[in-house]
Amino acid sequence: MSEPLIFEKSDPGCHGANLPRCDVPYTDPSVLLGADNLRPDLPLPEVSELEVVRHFTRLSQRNYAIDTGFYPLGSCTMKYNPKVNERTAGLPGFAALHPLQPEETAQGALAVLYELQKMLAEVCGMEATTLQPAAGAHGELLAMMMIKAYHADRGEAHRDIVLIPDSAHGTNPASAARCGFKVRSIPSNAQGRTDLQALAAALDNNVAALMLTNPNTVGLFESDIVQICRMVHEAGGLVYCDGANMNAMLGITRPGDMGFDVMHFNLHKTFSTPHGGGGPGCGAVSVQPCLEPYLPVPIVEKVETREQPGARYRFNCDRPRSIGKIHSFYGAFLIAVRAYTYIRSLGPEGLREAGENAVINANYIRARLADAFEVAYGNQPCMHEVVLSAVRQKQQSGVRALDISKRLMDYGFHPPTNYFPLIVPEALMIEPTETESKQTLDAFIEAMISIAREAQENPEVVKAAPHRTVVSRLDETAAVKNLDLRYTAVCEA
Amino acid sequence: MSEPLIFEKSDPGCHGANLPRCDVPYTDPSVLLGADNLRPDLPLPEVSELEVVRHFTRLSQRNYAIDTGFYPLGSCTMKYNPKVNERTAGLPGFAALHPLQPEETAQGALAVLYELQKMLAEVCGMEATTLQPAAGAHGELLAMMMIKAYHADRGEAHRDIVLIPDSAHGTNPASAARCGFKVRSIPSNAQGRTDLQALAAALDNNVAALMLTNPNTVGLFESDIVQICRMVHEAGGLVYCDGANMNAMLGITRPGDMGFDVMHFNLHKTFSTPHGGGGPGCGAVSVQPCLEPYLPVPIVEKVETREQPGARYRFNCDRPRSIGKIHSFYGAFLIAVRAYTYIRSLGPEGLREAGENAVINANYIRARLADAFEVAYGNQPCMHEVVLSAVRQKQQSGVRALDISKRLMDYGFHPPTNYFPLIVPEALMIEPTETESKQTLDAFIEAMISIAREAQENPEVVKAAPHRTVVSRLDETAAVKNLDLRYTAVCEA
Amino acid sequence: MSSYVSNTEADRAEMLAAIGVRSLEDLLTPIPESIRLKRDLNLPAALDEAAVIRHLQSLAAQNADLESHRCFLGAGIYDHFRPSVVAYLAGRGEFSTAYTPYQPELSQGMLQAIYEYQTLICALTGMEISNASMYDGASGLAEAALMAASITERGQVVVSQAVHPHYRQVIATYLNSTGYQMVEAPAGGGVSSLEALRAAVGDQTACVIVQHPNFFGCLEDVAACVEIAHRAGALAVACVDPIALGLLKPPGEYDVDIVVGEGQSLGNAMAFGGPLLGFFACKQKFIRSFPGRIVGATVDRQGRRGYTMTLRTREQDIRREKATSNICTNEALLALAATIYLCEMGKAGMRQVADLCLQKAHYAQRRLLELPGVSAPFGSVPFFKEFVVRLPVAPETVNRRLLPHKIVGGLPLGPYYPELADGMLLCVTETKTKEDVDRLVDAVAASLAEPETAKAF
Amino acid sequence: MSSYVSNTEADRAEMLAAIGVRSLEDLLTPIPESIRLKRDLNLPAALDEAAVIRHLQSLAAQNADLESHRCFLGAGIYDHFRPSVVAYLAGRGEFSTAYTPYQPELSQGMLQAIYEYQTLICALTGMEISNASMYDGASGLAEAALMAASITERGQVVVSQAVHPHYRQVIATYLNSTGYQMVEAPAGGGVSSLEALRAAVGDQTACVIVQHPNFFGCLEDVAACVEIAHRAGALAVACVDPIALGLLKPPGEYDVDIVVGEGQSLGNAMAFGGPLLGFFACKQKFIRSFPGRIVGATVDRQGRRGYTMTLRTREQDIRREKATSNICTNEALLALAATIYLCEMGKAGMRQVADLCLQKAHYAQRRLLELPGVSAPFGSVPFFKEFVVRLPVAPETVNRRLLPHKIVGGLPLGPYYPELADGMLLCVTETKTKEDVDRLVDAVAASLAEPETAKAF
Ligand SMILES: Cc1ncc(COP(=O)(O)O)c(C=O)c1O
Ligand SMILES: Cc1ncc(COP(=O)(O)O)c(C=O)c1O
Repeated sequence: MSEPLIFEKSDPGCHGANLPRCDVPYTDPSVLLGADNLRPDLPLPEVSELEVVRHFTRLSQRNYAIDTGFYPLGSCTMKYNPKVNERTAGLPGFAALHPLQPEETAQGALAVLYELQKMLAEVCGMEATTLQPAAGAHGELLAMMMIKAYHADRGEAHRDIVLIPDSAHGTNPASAARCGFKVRSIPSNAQGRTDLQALAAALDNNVAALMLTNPNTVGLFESDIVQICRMVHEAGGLVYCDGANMNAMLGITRPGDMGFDVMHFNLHKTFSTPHGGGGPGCGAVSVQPCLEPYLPVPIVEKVETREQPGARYRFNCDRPRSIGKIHSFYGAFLIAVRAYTYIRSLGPEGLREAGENAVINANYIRARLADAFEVAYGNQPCMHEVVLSAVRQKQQSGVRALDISKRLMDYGFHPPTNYFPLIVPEALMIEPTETESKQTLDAFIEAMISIAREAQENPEVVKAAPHRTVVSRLDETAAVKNLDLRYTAVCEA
Repeated sequence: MSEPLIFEKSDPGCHGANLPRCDVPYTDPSVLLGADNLRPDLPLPEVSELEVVRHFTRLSQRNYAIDTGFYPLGSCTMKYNPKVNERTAGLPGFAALHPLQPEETAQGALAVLYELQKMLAEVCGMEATTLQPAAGAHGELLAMMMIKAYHADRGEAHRDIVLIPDSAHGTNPASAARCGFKVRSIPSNAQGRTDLQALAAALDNNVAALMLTNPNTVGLFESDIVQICRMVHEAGGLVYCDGANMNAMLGITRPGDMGFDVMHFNLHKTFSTPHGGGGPGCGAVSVQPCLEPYLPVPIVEKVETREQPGARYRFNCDRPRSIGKIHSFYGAFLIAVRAYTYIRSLGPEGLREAGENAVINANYIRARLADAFEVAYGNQPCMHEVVLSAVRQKQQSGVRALDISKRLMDYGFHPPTNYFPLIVPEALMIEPTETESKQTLDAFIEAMISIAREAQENPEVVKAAPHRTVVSRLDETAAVKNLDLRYTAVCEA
Repeated sequence: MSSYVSNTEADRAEMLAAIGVRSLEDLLTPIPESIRLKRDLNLPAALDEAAVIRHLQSLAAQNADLESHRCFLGAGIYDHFRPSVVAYLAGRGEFSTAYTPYQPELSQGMLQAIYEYQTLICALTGMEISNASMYDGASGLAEAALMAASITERGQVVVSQAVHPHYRQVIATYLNSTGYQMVEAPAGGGVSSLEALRAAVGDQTACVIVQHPNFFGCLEDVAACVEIAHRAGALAVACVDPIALGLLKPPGEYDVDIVVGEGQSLGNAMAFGGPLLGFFACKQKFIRSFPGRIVGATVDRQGRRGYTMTLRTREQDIRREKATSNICTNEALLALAATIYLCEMGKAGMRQVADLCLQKAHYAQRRLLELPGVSAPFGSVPFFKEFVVRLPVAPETVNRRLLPHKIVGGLPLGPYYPELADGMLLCVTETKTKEDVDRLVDAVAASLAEPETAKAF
Repeated sequence: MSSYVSNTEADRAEMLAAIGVRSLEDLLTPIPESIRLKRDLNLPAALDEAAVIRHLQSLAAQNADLESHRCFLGAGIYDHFRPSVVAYLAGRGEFSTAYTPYQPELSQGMLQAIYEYQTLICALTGMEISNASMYDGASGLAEAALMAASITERGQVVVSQAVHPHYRQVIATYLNSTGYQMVEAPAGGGVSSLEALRAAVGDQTACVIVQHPNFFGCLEDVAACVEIAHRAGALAVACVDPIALGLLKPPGEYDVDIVVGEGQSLGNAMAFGGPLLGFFACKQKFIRSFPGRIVGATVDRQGRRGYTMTLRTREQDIRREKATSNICTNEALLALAATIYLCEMGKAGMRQVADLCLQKAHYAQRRLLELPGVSAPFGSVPFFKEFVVRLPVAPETVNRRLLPHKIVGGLPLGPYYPELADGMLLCVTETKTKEDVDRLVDAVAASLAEPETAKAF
């Protein structure tokens, strides 16, 4: 059953919220603000609270989520989002706190920020961390800013090129460009990894940095990473790690030990904070000592003085080489609370177990689906995700990766990531995460095999999929052609 | 898509909860408890927390509720259950409180109980209230116990008959019988109300009480109620009000003023506490002074002494004529918190508005459906609910009330109550409540009219309904014949 | 307007017109003038949502809750840890705002959950059938007594005095009003006296009721009690702690006929004593006398598995005065929470919780018994998570002195057992750390050392 | 094991066998030995769920939150009432545990909600298009500046000094790294100086940025600012308070080109400053330069209405370095909460909230100005819910003295505006009762009367 827009349920005069009356002497707003400054109308919906509850409850039921089923969306690390995180993040002592309160009234909040900064630095083997970036791409942008400032400080402001493998996520080139860098693409080699020769050829004294995802977006570990970092460093550049795939490495290996100078985490991937149907996230950035001075302000510090024993936490804004600020306040604090809760729940062993099981689960899918589909770059051990290709299906019966994805919905699964990385034709990028059971993986594998069979025997059913969703395949071309970005009846009412 | 039983997902060795380790010296349980006292196995499911979350999230989506749609289940007052009630009932100061704490550590909880007792007495116009009954039927039973004790105290223990109209809810006779009374049924008259002559004929000095629902289960106000109460009183009996339909009378009229001696409320109907898919509830009982000494212990009292100014609340167990206890502690405290929140949110005006709108909504449905269906006992003004009959449909095409109910599901609505009251053939008992909008009522009315049309033009589609639910019509006869009351594989494992 | 009403004045006018009346008054004519309320109800004025929250917060703040205090009370209501998933899942509106699942096609979620609940209760207790829940442990036990009376057609119920005093009160209240008789069999040394039970039973005995672990936390000789009951042709009824069943032999293995208990511990809040969850299980052969709702599996028209309430002919809405019980609304949402809890715990978790309770309670008892003047009245009788100590200072006084330490002490037993006026019943669950117990012991030691003031005792 | 892993040892063994390796090690061979971590991460040991909750509770208890204190801080984060429905609905797992809706057929719930959000933002602001959200108000404003630079192909951005200092810092940070230039135009008397703006703009000006109400809570002459911008061929960018728009004329009516704001007030927690919600709306004609996700309505194969992300070719995953923005993850869940909030409030509620803020802030200002030595630096410039007072005692000192009264005072302005070192920016919203304001005034009076101690100032 479809759900009307809330505007279509509006009934003039109806209202939801139960608001207080005015308990102070009343003055007409036109007197206080000037009649000219007031709006004549306010075209908002008018519904009762029950209608609000029903509308959004019904909408929620029209949304697939980790809580409703397997969500192997590659590169997104859709692992279980523990409910205990929601409980701790909901504590009034965290949620009902103003960012400009005197520091002495927010020591518990500062402690969470400080400890999480430290923990993330340990997880990636770097020196210092900022929690200010609101998402991974925000972290990338911040890193680019810091790298720019670093080179400028060294009198090398001419370094205006950022190298990025062709397999990289779109945010990498976009972030670099957003910061005024020119982007140069580095091809991948036949093993699905950075082509060292191409890299060497691209390296010169105009290169500011290399942005590299490790494990890369094909789910493969960059085995030459130590050498890659050395090469870039020798050319005077810095190396950025896109840490979206950190889940594969937890407790196993650390970007800082590989030679990376700076990286971003996606707390909303690796550290189990819910992605919220698009956000919020936290793109914490860790750096080696060379970039530490450039971190945005404020940084949270711990002080223990002889006069005042016992730790005290404080904000430090007095950092002359800082690139400045990239967020209104300190970043997504409640996401930090969740990630902190997660790390405290797992401890060092639990984190390593998470990483290990993520790898086993991905390889299990790879092994079991290697017959039915092409595995990108050959059937070699992958890390936390595996990229399949539907080239064979496309060739044989015109069934594309998108069709297979839509058909998976009919089997009750969320599809993998499609058409990314760009270097794999008809890509189906599958990231199961460690929190899924073998039972679930087996069911998914059987669905995939069954769809592969359908693609041969009955391709039309696959191409016309999905058949069992609340809407069938949506016309995305029409959406662009006949732009309809808001319900217009309401505003013109 | 169907959802397997949680047992079918069990994987030996798997676990959900993250429990503490033992931090005190450990002694083997067989030493502490004796090996003979220990169980060899514990056949419980073994699943991860993610599986738990997914399983019950999916189950929840297989359940219709007020939050998902219109639920006009007659006699059940399925009004909006405000979310603010959940917020207040969830406060640790209420939810994480032990009932045997010293009174001085629970004054806020006692205050809620005391004030709610008083408020309910005011709403129904009686003297005193107990919140101990866990549900309406529990309240009925309590009332029967008190009435028995009352007559015994007056040397009239021989009064062993309880009169109950044939329209009454099944709990009324069951409660009376449970308390050792004989039940005598009083027929309804042609206006759908208590037949005064039949009542007069039944009244003698063996009658302990009359149990009457007002408005009655046909949704009609017992207009002769003052006279009815007088008649019973003159015969030495007491009059009990089944207050399940109190929503119709809020702020408009009060059972205590009509002559009733005792009544139960269903806080889980009238006072907006969620019914929980079957419970919990609270069947608070209010009494006139004559029954006050018999109330169960403890009763919450307010004391203000000259030495200790400021109100103090306490439990009083020292009530020699009390019938005793019917609940482990004080009843459903958190339901009391919700009802208290609701009454404080509405105030006197809000309660009256609720009652008035409940009546308007029911009459609107009656008026609009009076052509398509028979209205039980003629098309006269009803109170908060209207009882239709599908006799015409049954006669014309064999479509029964149950079929119409199942077909309503295909239109997205929860059916009305079926086959109750028993005196109306093919009853469809519709209680819209005040929180539903005209828009919703209109949609429901159109569905009913459309089904009436289908019953004529295409009766098979109605008889085979529902067609759009997660399961089609269930075989209830088979359920009785092939009793399957638990998943046996698990216990015998 | 704060009545959550969805209709506007305009809607109302339209509706009255459609009804064919001029005003609401015309609809209220069946209510005689004489009984119309001609004033507003005398209730406090409406509060806006923020104000009502503030008001309730201020009341809640007057209570010493588990966030501010460590609580060592048990006696039927227990502070067990509630994993975060339980409240979240059971609090979903699709479950909480549904009615009793009269229409199974729209209620498969709750019905399947209750079917799972019945299965889990059977697994825990070792019984063959479970109902969908009763109001609470006490009234459940009273229903068991009435059920036994109806099965055996006998009128006397024997209850051990080691059964929770409130439960005995509730059984007595239920039986009093029906003409049945309750006989209490004295306990001694912390357990039911088998002699006393033997002496109490006779050919009118419908059932023998014991609690295991009993009110004092001690294990009973269940096998012996069952034998006493069965020898007399009576049924054996056991009241059990579901958490203890993580370790203890299930009552089914002792041939108990009816098993009842309080399910609050299974993921539900202490909630100042309510709402509670009575679980109720018995042998298959008693099914026709079984009270309460039951869910069964069946099939739909396409042969797919589905669930529905079944055996409805036992119930009040069909059988009326002949019903096996008057229960209608039960405690479904708490049963759901218990189901979620048991799944989240699983086999290993339930064993672990029970074992932690056992270990910590014994540690606490050992530590308390080291204090001068503190003694164990029941010697070395095995106990689970609760135990009694005799104190050299009145237990009420000790409790008062514990409060400033942010500790809610145990239950003074004097009001229930005059011979144990110096006794305190303490409960230690898995929620208490060693540090908590050590703090309790230190605070009790300090309380005992404090000189008696005029006010004390 | 506390890693939420679903597989058992046995499962793992089976899986490794199916993969065809003997051990996990065999899968990790691509990682050179030299960079393998040969020790455990140096992190605190795992805590069980109860312990982690206790630990976080103890940290939370160190903070002066809204349950214990009344807070009169504003400056971009506001204590507005959040109706209970908002957190419940937005907290449902189907919303919160979904990813960005790349697969629209499985994401209609969130997509429709965001389409409604876009509609509501357009309705509030009077603009033609809204995106699906940005990180926060500050970065949203920086994105607006970059967007204006790209549209106008000009490199200078003029920002009034009456814009939030943090926002100016963020704009500066974004612009610095791109070679664009930010010019600050001084404010005077609590509002932007029109002369200063006029002097600052030129033929390289991409946009003029003002805040309305501005950082001091005062209304700006938006029409004049827009005119200054447009005359110079620059775009007009306004940063607005969505709550104020319950009363104030929407920026669309002033011909503003891009409207940005912080949406935290709309049903989201103060949360120590994050996560936040940047809303972002503009004129239709700028759509190809618009940053961020956008949801549009379309049809499915049966012609049924449905929703999908659209205009994706502007975005990074398709356009890469040519994208209009690098944003990927945004603030969808906060946008959802804002949508729920706006629906729950509705037309009447939003007006009422705005009016209550207005009335209470003015009452508070009047009362504070009655105190000796307290003055209004900006005379009678109209303000909304925030205002500045000059105090005869250092604002930091006053704040310290307010704390024992359980009051968190306003923001001392010295660090941001040295000329206002004795100034405090106070915010009074609808959550404050008259009594709260009176208590504030009394406590400020007492603070001012207290003799200065050595420590103060
Ligand atoms: C490899 C990679 N890099 C960067 C990002 C961007 O992260 P965010 O969405 O948090 O901005 C993503 C997210 O999808 C990603 O998968
Ligand atoms: C008229 C009437 N009386 C009594 C009851 C019994 O109330 P409860 O279910 O709370 O025991 C009901 C509930 O359905 C009812 O409708």
